[in-house]
Amino acid sequence: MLEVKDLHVSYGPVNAVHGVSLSAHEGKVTLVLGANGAGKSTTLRSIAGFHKPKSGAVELDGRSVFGQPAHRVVRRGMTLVPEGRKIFFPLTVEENLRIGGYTASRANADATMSQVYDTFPILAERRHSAAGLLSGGEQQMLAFGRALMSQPRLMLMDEPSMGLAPTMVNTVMESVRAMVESGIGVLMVEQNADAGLALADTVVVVTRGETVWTGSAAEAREDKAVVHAMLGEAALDDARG
Amino acid sequence: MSTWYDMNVILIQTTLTTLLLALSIQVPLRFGVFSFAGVGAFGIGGYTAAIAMVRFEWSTWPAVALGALLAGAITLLVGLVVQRLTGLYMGMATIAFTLIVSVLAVNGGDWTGGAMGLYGALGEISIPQLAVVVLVVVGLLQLTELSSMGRRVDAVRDDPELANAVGVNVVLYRRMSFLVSGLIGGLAGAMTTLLRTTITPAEVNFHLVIVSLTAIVVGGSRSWVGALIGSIIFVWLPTWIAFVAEWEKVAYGFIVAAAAIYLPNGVLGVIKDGWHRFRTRDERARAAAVAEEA
Amino acid sequence: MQDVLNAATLGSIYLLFALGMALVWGTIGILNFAHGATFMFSAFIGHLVTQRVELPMLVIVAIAVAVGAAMSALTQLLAFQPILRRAKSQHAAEMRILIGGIGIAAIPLAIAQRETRSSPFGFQSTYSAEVMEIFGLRITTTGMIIVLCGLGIGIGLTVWLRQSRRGLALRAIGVDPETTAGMGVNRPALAFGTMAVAGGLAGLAGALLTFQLGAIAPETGDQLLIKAFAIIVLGGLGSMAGTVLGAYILAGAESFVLEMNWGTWVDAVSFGLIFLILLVRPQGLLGRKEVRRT
Amino acid sequence: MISAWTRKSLLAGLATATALGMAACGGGATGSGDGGIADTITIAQVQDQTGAVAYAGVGAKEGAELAIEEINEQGFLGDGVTIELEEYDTAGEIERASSEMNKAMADQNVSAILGPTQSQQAATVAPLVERMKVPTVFTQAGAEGVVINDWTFRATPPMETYYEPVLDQLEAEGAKDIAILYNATFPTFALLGEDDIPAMTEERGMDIVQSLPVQMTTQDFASQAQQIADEDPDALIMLLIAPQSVTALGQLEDAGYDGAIRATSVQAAGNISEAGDDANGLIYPVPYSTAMDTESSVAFTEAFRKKFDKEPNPYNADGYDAMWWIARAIEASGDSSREGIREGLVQIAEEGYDGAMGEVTFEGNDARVEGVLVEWQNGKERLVE
Repeated sequence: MLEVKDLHVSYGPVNAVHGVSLSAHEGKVTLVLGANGAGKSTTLRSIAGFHKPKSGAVELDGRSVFGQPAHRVVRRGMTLVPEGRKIFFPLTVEENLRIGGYTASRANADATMSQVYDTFPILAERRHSAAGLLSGGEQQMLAFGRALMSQPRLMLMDEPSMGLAPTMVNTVMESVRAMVESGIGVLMVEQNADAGLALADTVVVVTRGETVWTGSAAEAREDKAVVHAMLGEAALDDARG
Repeated sequence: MSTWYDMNVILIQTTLTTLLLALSIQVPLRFGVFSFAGVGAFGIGGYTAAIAMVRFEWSTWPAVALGALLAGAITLLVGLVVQRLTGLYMGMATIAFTLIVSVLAVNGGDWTGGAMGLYGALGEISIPQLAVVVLVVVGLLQLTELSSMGRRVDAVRDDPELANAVGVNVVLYRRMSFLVSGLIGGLAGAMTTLLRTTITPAEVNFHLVIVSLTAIVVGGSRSWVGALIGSIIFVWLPTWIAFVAEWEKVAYGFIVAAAAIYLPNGVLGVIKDGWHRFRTRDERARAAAVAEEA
Repeated sequence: MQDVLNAATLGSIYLLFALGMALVWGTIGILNFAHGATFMFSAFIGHLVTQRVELPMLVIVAIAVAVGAAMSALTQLLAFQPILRRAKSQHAAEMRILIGGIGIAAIPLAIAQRETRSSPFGFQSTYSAEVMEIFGLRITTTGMIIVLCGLGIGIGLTVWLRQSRRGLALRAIGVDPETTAGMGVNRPALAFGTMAVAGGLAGLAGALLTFQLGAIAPETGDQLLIKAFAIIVLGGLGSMAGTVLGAYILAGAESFVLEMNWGTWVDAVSFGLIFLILLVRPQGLLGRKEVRRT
Repeated sequence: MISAWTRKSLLAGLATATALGMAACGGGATGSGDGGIADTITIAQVQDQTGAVAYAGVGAKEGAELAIEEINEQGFLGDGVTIELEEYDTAGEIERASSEMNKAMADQNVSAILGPTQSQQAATVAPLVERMKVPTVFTQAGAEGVVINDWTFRATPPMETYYEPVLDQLEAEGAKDIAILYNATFPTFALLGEDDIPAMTEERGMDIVQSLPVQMTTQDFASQAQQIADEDPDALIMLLIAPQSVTALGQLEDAGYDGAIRATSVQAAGNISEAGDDANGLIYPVPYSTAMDTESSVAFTEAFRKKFDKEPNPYNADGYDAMWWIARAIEASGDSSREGIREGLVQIAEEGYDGAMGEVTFEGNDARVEGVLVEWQNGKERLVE
């Protein structure tokens, strides 16, 4: 459903991304791997409309969303769960969810909200307290819940496990699996490769702003290049040496 | 040349005193402190110097020194009291301080001359003397912009936590910025008053905050050079746009708004960009020449 | 009791003026220093129209609201939006928005000063205020309208921000504009609308205050600006209820000072009070604390 | 700068001494030597043309233009001698006033100056005037610290010098209890409200039962109006700037105060017209009013109406009288140099003259008039007998 072809993004004179291609599908997880600074986050943010890409193609269900602002992209059924979660701390948990459902009708939003509460009971418990008081894992649940409120067909996830305790990582990945099983497509950037690979259907490796490898998760577990990309350039040099 | 100098001697004077005032606002801003107490210090310095001359018949320079020191001390005290505040809350508290200074001046009876203010403070300050004072202040500030000191100041402003972590005493730096702001503001007030021979409560007001802030932002907020550029622009602007006559204020509005929109780093930013581009072009040309020779 | 009612009227005047400013500052982060000029110019256009034809109160108010909304929307479109678009972050844009507002404010002020030669102006209206006596208290119909409008709109805005979808979006923008856009909120459009509403409120305040005072001068807006700034900071930025509270506290303090016949100390007492309150509550009376666990 | 000035003033002083000697020898004959009347005499008007108090400067300009037209047409200073007015805008700011003054004074073509109308501006430039030795005639600027040396003159009498009639009239009406509501941050009003009026009431055995100071920034007078209505004095003396007066009058009415109200010349020039019916019956003293019937005043009023097709106000009268004073000074001393004009101004001040403000006399370099009491009634001033 999402097709990204030869994406180029720059920050001023710096070309952060030059030639990323990938795709994502309903009910499937596409995992983007790459070293720090390879341009994964930039790719995700550009697809979601937070940063205007320079050239390339971004198509959702065959229609271009290239360069569209974030608030329009959301209405097309694609939503980003940002790095660091970006919860609205002073707002209550329920208000965070309601802002997530900004594009939906009131009735729809109410229905989705009860689903979210079913999926994440902890959120229902804390619905009236300030979101800033949640623990890291709970905040990640809230970020998922908030993204679900727009009833997306595709979710872009930027480092969902970052900064979480190991036990929490499993819980988070379980909820990702649950969402995927409900038919939502996921495009995920994840440093925790083990956790990511356990979920992924397809793997895309990005090095220095370019897609260098695409394949199934099973192949990725076998292929050395992928491991290198995961571990970073230094490991690659070591392998050569 | 000398006629030009005679005609514009007051403007030159005003440029220098405005620069001092602008610096008194700029210094705390460079330390990440949103304090406008410099304008209050301007009032304190001005009144102190005028009172010393008119009531106690002090001579010019001791009066100026007393004004600057007293203003510095009081501003430091205010700083100690409000240092807990952040952002515009700090801004509001220091503006309140400035307005209170003005009210005290109105109600100061014979000491401050009430609403009419004090007049007859005939200071003996020549332009060269004023220029020397400004040079000394600017020279000292330049030290805080250079290399390691400059980097520490930048850290205190942009990332106080990091600054603390690398051993910069952020709290101390910020307190000192109040002291420096008060000293410079007091100096500006004292010298302005003795040059003009009068000071009135109406001068110490919110408008002065706006004037200095505009000068800094339009000129460039990170360096004294920016404050200088801003002071020159706003003191001389009326002369340059005299041809629009009664529409001067309208033109002023357009110029300030346009500067805010189009010059993100002030005029200084434009100059630096231009210089940078000029230099890199130079270097590229040289590199190309070298390549050709090879 | 009569004093309380007078203070309530004064507080409502401050509130009407401050509400629009508080709305845009507390949500979309724009501290609009052209608010005072918008306020004044809306009333001024009303004045110009009623010089040709005598109009009922409601029509004049409608004209002022429309002018205010248009001016404010234009300011957003031509100045603040471009500044935001060019700035790297909201934080970097803040100071330039402030200066842009100052520049823009100078334009209508200069025009009105030129047209009126700074003499006071009012409306030719078929409306004339009546004095009502309720339980032995005197209040004019205009005063009554102002109190009702001030309280009504103050409470209305508070509730709207808490309850409505757009209100929620605005509060979210106040926390994190970028993430809010990711929730499907069209930020520029919402900001544009919010500025227009704030301008409309400025226009409403301008018309009602002119009815209440009989006439205002071109400079009236500037004087209210600093008070509104103080009120918003006092109440706590981002809290509409805080603004309501702040307006009545400031008016109450001022009325008390006048009742004691310390007329020339008004600013010192009211700003001194603000200073002290900020020391006790650095985030303002009802301001949000940083709510965060980690 | 001081040294430059000192040298300059020294030179100027020498030149003056020579000129004086020559004038003494020549017996003041016109056109003799250095000190004759130039063909074109430039007078600089350094007053607010824009900003918050532009009405005073713009008004004075119109008055001065009328005077110049008369002077030039009459050939008052001799055939072909014309006066020209050069404008400098002080824009309501003190530092602008001193820089514009400096520019005007540095221009050797400028023979005399119409100085700033705002007291604080005027007090700032007054010492400069002496250093540079340029005769400067201020209009308005009614505070102390303005007429302080040989080179400073004032054509508008300070308000306190013609405020007595207000108290006389109140005494005649039998008023005993007086309240004062005054803007204590406006120098003239502070002086009047705190010193002069209390002295005047004491002389007449009246009591000041209330004295309510307000600030320049005070906009709402509900509280004060209430206090005054509660106290219910026989008369209220209201010393407020233009917009404040409009509001205060309305709110006094609303609060139920129905005693007499006396105001100031700030309410002239139509500044009170926005108060509508609430201003009817308001009495205030003015140095000039269209209602005045002195011959010279009537002549000015008619000439002004003819030239500008509108009603003249006291600010117009300021500019007119100031310009005529300068012209008479030049004629008297027969010398259009700076020193010549200064001498002439002193000479004319000793004699006094009849101008727009009626019979003008002087105390030193400072004008005095009887002033008249006028009552505002339905948009017009009429004389109070």
